[in-house]
Amino acid sequence: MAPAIGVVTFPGSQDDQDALRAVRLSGASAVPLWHRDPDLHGVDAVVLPGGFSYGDYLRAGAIARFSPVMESVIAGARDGLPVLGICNGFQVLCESHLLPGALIRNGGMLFVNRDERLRVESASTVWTADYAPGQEIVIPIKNGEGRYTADERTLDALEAEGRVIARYLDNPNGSARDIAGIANAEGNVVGLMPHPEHAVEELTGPYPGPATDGLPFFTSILKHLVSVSA
Amino acid sequence: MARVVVDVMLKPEILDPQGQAVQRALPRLGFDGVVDVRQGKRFEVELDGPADEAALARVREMAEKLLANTVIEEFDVRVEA
Amino acid sequence: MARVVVDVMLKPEILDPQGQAVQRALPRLGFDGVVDVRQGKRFEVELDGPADEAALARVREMAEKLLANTVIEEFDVRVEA
Amino acid sequence: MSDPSPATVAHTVDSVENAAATPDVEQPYEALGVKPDEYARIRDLLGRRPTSSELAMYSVMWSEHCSYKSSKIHLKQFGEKAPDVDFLLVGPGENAGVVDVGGDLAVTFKIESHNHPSYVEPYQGAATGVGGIVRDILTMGARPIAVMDPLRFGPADAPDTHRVLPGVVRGIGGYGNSLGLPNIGGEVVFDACYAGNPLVNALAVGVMRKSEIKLAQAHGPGNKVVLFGARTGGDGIGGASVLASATFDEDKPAKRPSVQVGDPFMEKVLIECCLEIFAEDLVVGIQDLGAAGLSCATTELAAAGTGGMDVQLDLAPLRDATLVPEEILMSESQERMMAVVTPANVARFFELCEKWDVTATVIGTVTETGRLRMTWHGATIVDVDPKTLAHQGPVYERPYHRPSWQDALQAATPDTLSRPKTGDELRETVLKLAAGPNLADKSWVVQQYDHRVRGNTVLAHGEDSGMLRLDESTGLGVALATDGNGRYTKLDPYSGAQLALAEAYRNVAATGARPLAVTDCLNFGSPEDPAVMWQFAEATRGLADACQILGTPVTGGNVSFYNQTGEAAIHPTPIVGVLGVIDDVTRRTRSAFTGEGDILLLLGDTRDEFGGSEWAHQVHGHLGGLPPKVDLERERLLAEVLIAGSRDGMLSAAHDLSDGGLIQAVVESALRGDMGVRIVLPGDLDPFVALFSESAGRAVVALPRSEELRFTDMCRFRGLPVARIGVVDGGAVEVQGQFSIPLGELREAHTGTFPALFG
Ligand SMILES: Nc1ncnc2c1ncn2[C@@H]1O[C@H](COP(=O)(O)OP(=O)(O)O)[C@@H](O)[C@H]1O
Ligand SMILES: [Mg+2]
Repeated sequence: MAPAIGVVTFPGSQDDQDALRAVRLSGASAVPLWHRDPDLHGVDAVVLPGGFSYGDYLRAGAIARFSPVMESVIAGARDGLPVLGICNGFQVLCESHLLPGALIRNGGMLFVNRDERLRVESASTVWTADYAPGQEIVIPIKNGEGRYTADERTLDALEAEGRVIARYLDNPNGSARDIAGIANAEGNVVGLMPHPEHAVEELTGPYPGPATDGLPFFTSILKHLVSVSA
Repeated sequence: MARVVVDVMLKPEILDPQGQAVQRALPRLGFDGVVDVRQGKRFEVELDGPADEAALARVREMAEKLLANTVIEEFDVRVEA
Repeated sequence: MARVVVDVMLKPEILDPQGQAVQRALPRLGFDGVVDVRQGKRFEVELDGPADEAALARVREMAEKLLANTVIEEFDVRVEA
Repeated sequence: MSDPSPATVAHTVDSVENAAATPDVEQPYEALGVKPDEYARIRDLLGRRPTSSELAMYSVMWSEHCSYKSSKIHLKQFGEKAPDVDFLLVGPGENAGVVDVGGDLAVTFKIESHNHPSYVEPYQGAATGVGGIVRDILTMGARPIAVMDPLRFGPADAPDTHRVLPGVVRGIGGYGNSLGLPNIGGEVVFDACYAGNPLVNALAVGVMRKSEIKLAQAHGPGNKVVLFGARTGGDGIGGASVLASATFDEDKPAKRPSVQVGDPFMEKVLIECCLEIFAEDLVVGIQDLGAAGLSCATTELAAAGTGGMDVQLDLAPLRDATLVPEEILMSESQERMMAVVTPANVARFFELCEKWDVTATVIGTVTETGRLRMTWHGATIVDVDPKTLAHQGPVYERPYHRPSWQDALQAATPDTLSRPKTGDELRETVLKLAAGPNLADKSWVVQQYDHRVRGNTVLAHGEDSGMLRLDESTGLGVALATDGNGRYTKLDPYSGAQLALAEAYRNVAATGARPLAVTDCLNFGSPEDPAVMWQFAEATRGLADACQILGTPVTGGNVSFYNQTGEAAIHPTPIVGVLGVIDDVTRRTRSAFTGEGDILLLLGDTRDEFGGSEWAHQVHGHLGGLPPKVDLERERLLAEVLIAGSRDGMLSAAHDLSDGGLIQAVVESALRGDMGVRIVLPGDLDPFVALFSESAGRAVVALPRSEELRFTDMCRFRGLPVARIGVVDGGAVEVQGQFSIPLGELREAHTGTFPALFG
């Protein structure tokens, strides 16, 4: 029985179906989770998908962070449950203080959707183990509030502890230190602004490519879960 | 150096989805007794000169032209105490 | 019925892309003498009860928990004159 | 916020009783846009004067926008001349047409305009335009799966364009992105004629099982009428205040917003909520609240069903408690729907609404009285035959005649314009067109749109059509393209409309999909101007004839009149959307040149045709002569060849030829694939004509040498002219004996324009 990875749907989530598809393609079993239901239905890992939860009206992720399911996700994460927050999910993780810092309006003020070149900085999290450290990959971004910010001390700490997991090669939004994604100290919680679930199929991935550079995020966690359950 | 504050709010008759989202969230967080929430913008404008009438007039013009969308928003300009 | 206002601004040390965008636009529109612009949020919260200390304390809690992200923002709560 | 109590209100509303008792009360019908003869007609339909609420309803339902009174007699042709096809499941008349795309799947799509609101408040106007068309698609029972946005603006360097365009683009992105709908294509075209009258058209497409199609009908006496979604506010009801003040001469109601503000989050949950409701088959009929809000929804549902409905209007949840019945009936508040539900299903219906935090209220009941009755705190304020509102509106045969200036316009051919002759002059012209705002790269715009969400976008911006995968297991998909050239249509409305269809049809085929059906948005000036009405008559006739010949029925669309400032109307601008089907999306053809050494073939005939061309417009600011010749049989043949070439894997790239001609198409494909080309022009053609002519029915394809013979044989066998014009090779676009432009220089010219203008 393949490990189960849950994908939370908040009102206003948009990329939940895509995250579920990516989980399926990686070979894990994909379990939809509902924001009102605190029960995680025994999943081995959780993905908080992209979108505009509650319209992102107050601050991206600010209201979703208080939904019943997040109580369980937060508690689980503190006990080592692997959690990946993509785009809006990353914002939810920051609002929940599972990850430091915050994501603010892009430097250019505009929503930006384009294929972005990234460098994987850390392959030592359960979500990035299938990458080679320093590997350059292409993953789409699509956000209006994707500019990572934190105070210098926090940024230095993230660098020092190797918790910056991916950096932009052409910083699209003024993110501090070109940060595209970070991990918590334990490495089980990862937040990422770009959308790996949109780079998992030749047919629909970045063009001209490479089209499937996002898949390792999902195979990484699958291998990890298989190894721990074995 | 003077600080002028410009508050920009949606006109009362205009739908405010942002304020509504906040208001709907409050009870879930255990806050009752809030009958309405409106969300707007606050600008803090630092002038290099004094905030005299001339300066305020200029800031009002800024608000009119740039800070507020007067088709749906109204604004208020005042000197920060 | 009382109206409480919550102003939320980015902390001074956090850079403010929106404020900067406004500031950059001003000279092009012929407005000089503006040394800094910060953009924040203004919430107008209508309470069904009076704005007594207890109520204000509740609104401060709201701001702390929801209206502001205290990692990057600071807030100010006051009763509207 | 409590409703006024019955006691205080009952005496102030204009009840049916009161109307019967006071036949001679002056009513402000003209302020509502109701003509004296229309008012007289209302009076004898009712056998009394209308109540102010009834008058409000007639005024909106009989408006141009809702009744199509000026366009009806012309739109008829789309039905009369409709090719008989077996795949059309729902035609014009419903919220959107539905076509059978194979398997058990059906697709619904429609285009609509939100021109004027987008001029007044660009962000909200465009945003609510997207919201409205998406609700039409949802109302058919379908899951919305994508949007497109054909746009027209005034001159790119005009100050007002810099107010309108950025707001419109942010609005379309802001709303569509927040709905989780990929934007898979659109147009951005500039012309002085759109200054003050920008065109913001929005197309939405949705998919459903054939068995799940929903219609706007209120069947079954005793069934409940449920209003759900956003609360009703005073949005977009400037007009109603006349009535309100007429009824409430003492205390006039508060100020009403003329601008509607959209709440995409509300619409997103409304979509998911409706889809779960549909999945459990909980509705008998459903209607969105668009223009004319509650008036339109109640009358259309009742008129199309058992025939009667009782509504307790004071039960409608309000955002603004000061609204009076007349205003509630006219309100255009967004994100609202109305459903007809059997009493047995009401409980479950409400459970699902609660699950999604959607406000739902039973406000009425279906009856067999044949009357639409509404009460306000006990007083009957509406008692009408709904058919008189929905179907028996006025029909105008507006006078039309060919404008006096048409001959002069057509006589002013571009033949006299000075043409580039030397290689250097041709080079200059290539760069000038590629950098011109109409042909320049639109990344600055489309990067603000999410084109990936839902994970089924196979082709989007930069390709000839947007393509979506519908079925992950079979690879079944659809392709969509929109086109419309106002300059062509101004020169000759009949063939201009046909060229719009031909181009969209060609674009769909170029990506490998089989064109199936059409939706259209007819953007014109004032129907009261006989010259404009002639343009409209000619354009509809041309489009209907062309649809018949190409076998692509019009399934639905929209008419936008009064796009004019003073006497000056916009160019007549029919925007045509074509939907195509492709059995296996992995067989699609892209436009990028990617195969080093691939052969370039030009398909079709090139003539000396520059009337309304981008060259004449961009280089000489000239508009005159005749548009390119239309040959629909040729278009069909070209499409067959492109589809076969795609299906059999012969083509590595295909790109249709339109604005800017052959060279612009080559430039786009070369830049997209980041590969140069060496072009050797056919000797018999003047280089300028060969490169820049806009002759229709053409495409350029790239294919491996190994496929050349097989493909050219197919063309010759089917009688499609084909000429080898070069190879994919090197790092420049080179036309032998004329000029060579490095890709870098081309890219700079092509991509620099928008950031420089709007960045
Ligand atoms: N240009 C057109 N071509 C074909 N059908 C049209 C056109 N304009 C309007 N229609 C049809 O007339 C009906 C009413 O249009 P409309 O009032 O815009 O519908 P809705 O209010 O649901 O948007 C719709 O079925 C629409 O498809
Ligand atoms: Mg409709």
